[in-house]
Amino acid sequence: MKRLKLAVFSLTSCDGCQVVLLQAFKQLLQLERYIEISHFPLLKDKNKRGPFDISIVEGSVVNKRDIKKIKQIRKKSKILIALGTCATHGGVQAVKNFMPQDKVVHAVYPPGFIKDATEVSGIGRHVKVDYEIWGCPPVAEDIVKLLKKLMVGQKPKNINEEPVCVECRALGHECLLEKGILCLGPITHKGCNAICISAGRGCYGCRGFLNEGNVKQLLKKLTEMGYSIGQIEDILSVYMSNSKKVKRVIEYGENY
Amino acid sequence: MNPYVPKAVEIIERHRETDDTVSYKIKWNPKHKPGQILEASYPLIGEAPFGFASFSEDYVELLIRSVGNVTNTLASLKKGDKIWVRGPYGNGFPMKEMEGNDVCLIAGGTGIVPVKAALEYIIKNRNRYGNVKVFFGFRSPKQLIFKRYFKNWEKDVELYVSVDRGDKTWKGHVGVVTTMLDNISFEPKSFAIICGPPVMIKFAAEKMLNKGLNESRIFVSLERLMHCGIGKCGHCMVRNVFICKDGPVFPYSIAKDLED
Amino acid sequence: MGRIINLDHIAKIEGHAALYIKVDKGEVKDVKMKVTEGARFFEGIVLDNEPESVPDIVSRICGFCSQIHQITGLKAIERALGIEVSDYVWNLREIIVLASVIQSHALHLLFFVLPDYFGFESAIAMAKKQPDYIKKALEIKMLSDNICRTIGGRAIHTLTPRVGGMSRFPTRKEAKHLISSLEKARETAIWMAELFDSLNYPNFARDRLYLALHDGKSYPFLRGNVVSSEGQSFEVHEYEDYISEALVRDSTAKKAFFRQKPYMVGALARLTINRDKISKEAKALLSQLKHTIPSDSPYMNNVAQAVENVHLIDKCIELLEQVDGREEEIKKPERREGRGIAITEAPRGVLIHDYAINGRRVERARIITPTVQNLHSLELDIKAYLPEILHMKEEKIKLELEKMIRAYDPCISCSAHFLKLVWQ
Amino acid sequence: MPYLLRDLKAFLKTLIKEHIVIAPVKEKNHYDYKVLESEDEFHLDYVNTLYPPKKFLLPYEENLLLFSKRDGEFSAKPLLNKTKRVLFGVRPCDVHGIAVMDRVFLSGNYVDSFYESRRKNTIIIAIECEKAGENCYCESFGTYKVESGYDLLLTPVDDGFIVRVGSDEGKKLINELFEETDRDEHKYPKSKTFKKEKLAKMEKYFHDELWKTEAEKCLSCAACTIACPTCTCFTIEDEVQDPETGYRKRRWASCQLKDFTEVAGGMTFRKETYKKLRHFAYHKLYWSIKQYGLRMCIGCGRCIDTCPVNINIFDIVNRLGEE
Ligand SMILES: Cc1cc2nc3c(=O)[nH]c(=O)nc-3n(C[C@H](O)[C@H](O)[C@H](O)COP(=O)(O)OP(=O)(O)OC[C@H]3O[C@@H](n4cnc5c(N)ncnc54)[C@H](O)[C@@H]3O)c2cc1C
Ligand code: SF4
Ligand code: SF4
Ligand code: SF4
Repeated sequence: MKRLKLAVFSLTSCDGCQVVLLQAFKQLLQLERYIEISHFPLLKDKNKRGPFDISIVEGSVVNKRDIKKIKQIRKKSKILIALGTCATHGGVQAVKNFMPQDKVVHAVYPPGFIKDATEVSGIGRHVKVDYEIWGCPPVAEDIVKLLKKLMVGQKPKNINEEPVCVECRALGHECLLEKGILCLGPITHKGCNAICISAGRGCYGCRGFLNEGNVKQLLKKLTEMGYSIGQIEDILSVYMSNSKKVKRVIEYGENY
Repeated sequence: MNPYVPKAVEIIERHRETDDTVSYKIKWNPKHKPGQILEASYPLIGEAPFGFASFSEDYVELLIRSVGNVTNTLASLKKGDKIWVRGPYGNGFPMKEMEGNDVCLIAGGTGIVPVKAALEYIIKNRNRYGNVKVFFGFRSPKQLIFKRYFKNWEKDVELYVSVDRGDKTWKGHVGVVTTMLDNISFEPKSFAIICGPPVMIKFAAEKMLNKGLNESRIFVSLERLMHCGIGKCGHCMVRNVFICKDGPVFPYSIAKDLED
Repeated sequence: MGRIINLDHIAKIEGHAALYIKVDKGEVKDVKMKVTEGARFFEGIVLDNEPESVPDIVSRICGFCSQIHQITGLKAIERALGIEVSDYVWNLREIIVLASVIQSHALHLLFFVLPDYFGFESAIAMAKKQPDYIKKALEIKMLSDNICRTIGGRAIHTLTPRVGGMSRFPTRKEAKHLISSLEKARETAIWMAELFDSLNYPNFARDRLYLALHDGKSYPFLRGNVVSSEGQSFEVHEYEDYISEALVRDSTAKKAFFRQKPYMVGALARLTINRDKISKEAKALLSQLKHTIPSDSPYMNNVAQAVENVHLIDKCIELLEQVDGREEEIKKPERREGRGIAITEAPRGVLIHDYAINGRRVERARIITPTVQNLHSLELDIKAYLPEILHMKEEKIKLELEKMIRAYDPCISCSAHFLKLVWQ
Repeated sequence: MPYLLRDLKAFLKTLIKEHIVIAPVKEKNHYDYKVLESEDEFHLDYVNTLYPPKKFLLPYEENLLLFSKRDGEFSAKPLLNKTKRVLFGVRPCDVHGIAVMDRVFLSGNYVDSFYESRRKNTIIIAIECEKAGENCYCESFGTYKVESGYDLLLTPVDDGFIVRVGSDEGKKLINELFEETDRDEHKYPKSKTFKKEKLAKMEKYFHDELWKTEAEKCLSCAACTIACPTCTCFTIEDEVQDPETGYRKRRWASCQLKDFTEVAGGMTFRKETYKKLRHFAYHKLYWSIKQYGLRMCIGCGRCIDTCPVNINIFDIVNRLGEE
């Protein structure tokens, strides 16, 4: 079996996804015989330039440099994996898209200091992505599982294209919505094993918006529970501002 | 017997049929009927349902179109490799019931799979059936599947082949498969078997109804996402039927009402 | 003939950074550490948000030290809203923070620093030849992950710390379990400290100012005043009078000054200022080491991190002993406006979060991270050290500079890295 | 001949000593089946659990086959779970639920060996209900009453429990704590009912507008199918350990989720939410009669209890054709 060349790239993010990769370090080392880590600047001095069989990219696109970089990565990668909610959906920093730009930027830098900023997005906006691993942070096992599948030639489907509720219920939790607690589980990709609910709080959507999600009805349910549209918008905007359905909620508020 | 445990069998012949399909002859001889299905898999990759593409006591033929995970890997096997199978499952065509009558076989694209099995059964028992007309439709001359058998079949049955779009080399009929049916008359007592994409099934069945065939004598083979093949996993359930177990063959009288 | 040393990307640190050096006739003219990380505007994106969701957002500033950002944010927001949570809640939060510091130190030391001194290109290469070191680093990492997971719900970007309390409380059984694994890890931590004490560090020292939290009672991470190694001190709410930030051209990070002076924060600063407050075991260990602290060598930050870990393990055990399985309700805010400032110790040093809240909204936010505070001091160290190594081969200079940078454990969040030296 | 059991705790204690005992345990606000560590964890004050015991017979995820390569050839080994377990405190409706699972997995031309193995090694001790829950519909189907499908059946009475033996396995559990009795009491609490005439004529209402209007609320969260004791659909997938070993495994699937009927090119047979909701209702209440000769719905009301937006198929069926 030919050893696959693996690269890890990072655009703009908190690097938490790479910390997760370190959680999987042992398993990655065990795959040494089949997968060679040929580019991983967080860990290595001598990084190859490609081409690569598999590239894992974490981080979102926030400026023109990122766009250029992701296009280059795509060119030299056979399989491109977007790792983490920054890379798949834009991450928390995408909230900025919905705020007056000047206000956001000037809270940190003086006018004119940042020049090449673009809209914040996942990498899928600019290049074709073969696989998405959701989560902020993602789950280490998901990465290892996917790599193992790719290693033997599988073209796996994403099994997490289902709501968090599925895992939450399978674990035997009582639904928080019944207890008056805000939870975005029904419109968020599963795969985290409903850890927020296990940790006693509602899901805040860190694994990104599930396309089938019925935002409209969830919104209705939450307002019936006593949450204001503003409150719901705030929490929706943190991770879901890049999805069309949620965008409409944020833009139109009550008139959605 | 654990129904989920597949059996490894050897590939004894491999043919590339079209750009995205290959056919295999495999060393396996389960007792089966035309129209039945099987589950084929490869360890660590996955499993998918396929039709029996042949009727023989010595081997089984499979046709595999690469569309995704399982089919890509299965289509890349070589002669001598093992493929993992279990089955047969499903009901199959009522070949006995059709005896003594004219039969019309209509297939589009990979729908040829079960039809070929039925055809081989008929040829093997040629004297038990009346006039047999076979209509195959493909998208283009390059998409012809099992072409190498055509000559032989023509000795026993009337074979009509058309393509949706022809090219310089194509001398036969051009147009969707159902257009070939227009100028041909059928004995109203005839049986028909139709396989192909859902739209094609609908049009062909309506045509045959117009030609006076009874809807309970028109048999169609349906496809649904399925995982277990034995009526447990639930994916292929439509109304009260499991396509895998109660089908995949249904008389049109039932199939037409299988609304989700 | 002038030349420019150009480290476009510095590998094995957390973040994207580059280093530009201008040398003229053997004289170092300019040293610039440049952060090339894309801007994420955290102080901007929390504006107009509900204060309650701020801790979860600011946690995403850094994946290596998410816990301290989250809890510092929490503390500042709670101050602004007039919420006082119980000591029990603070103990739990502190356990999370301390565990994350342990992990951050262990990863930094064994994954980034050690390969340099052992002559390996990376931890991956080292893992093949010296699997033991990597195994031990991963052991400590897993332990810390487990603590954060048990108390915080998740290893990074923890979930249970909420404004007003905790959304889930650990059971006594869970705490006991963690204590026993911490007991086992102490030995590894001591081994690590001795290992890092045994390395030969470059012979370089420069007079410097250290800044750390100090409360006179403990080795504080979440409370106390800020104290300098020269004895000045200020209270949390006075920070703006003492610490100022300046922007750096072509860089998305800023530089900080303490009353116009550059300074250093982090493990070395903490140990310099609070060394009499570390645990018994850590004290005993420190007294046996061949290197001494305080020290003017930035490399001693490595040793300080390793010693700190021994103390942190003891401290974690002490705090976990107090976990009795009780649960408390989340407290509701008393008011809906106000300003809240919190200063804490992140793994890499002093961290400041400052928010102004009005009604349901955050009106103003300011965050000063340890790396920003260290950047200036790092540049000065490089400037001072360069003349001593200029005679060396390019490769060697590169490595020496990287060793120095890594000793600071900068956390920048970065991307593609290959080191390029351009001579002019 | 029934028995009288006076000391349930003592009986549980002996059970726990010898078996893995799974019984309803109180969580913060609900009950869930858990492995009992001590008899004191069990309290008889539950109406029913929020989720059924089905996960102990069909786990959320389960390895079916182990593939391993030796001398260049793969072999497939089925992984049968043979752990002996006792399901304790199962309510009569759930005994019926397990009977439905038995029908799905054990009847027909193929027996599901993985389910069979778990089922054969599970002892069921049922306890009749003293009162019905808010959304219990067992009255409609008579599922408050069980005549078979249990190893022991307990009826709570003032001085303990009347115990009936349903199998040889059950007989073996009878010990000195049980005394023979000829008392023949049962507890059959009253609950809500369906409109029988609607149920019988469901076919007629297949195109009723109500399906569409009700489905608008649906979040497609699949809570209903996960909570349903007779929802047993699954998806099979291969997982890789290394290039030489791996598992063929199955995981729960739900007809309320998109990929349930999705095929090549993104075509989904049952895409619209109302069709999915309707499929669920018809499968449980109507089509199953033709399929298995029984109704899959046992009237436990869990799909109603769990639905976060209060979709109630019982109420929908009762209202069919009325608007
Ligand atoms: C009764 C029956 C008989 C069949 N006979 C044949 C045959 O003889 N030859 C042949 O090549 N194919 C046949 N198929 C189709 C074949 O089963 C699918 O192409 C196969 O399951 C795709 O699996 P995959 O893992 O390669 O694709 P995946 O990677 O799973 O998916 C690729 C795409 O194919 C879709 N898909 C998955 N399963 C099916 C399915 N059952 N039908 C249609 N699309 C599907 C997926 O949704 C996806 O869009 C038959 C299907 C059925 C139900
Ligand atoms: S809404 Fe939240 S709490 Fe309710 S089932 Fe879904 S994930 Fe669980
Ligand atoms: S429950 Fe939601 S917010 Fe929590 S980890 Fe899962 S996806 Fe993220
Ligand atoms: S539980 Fe309710 S909302 Fe969820 S899928 Fe079922 S009917 Fe729809």
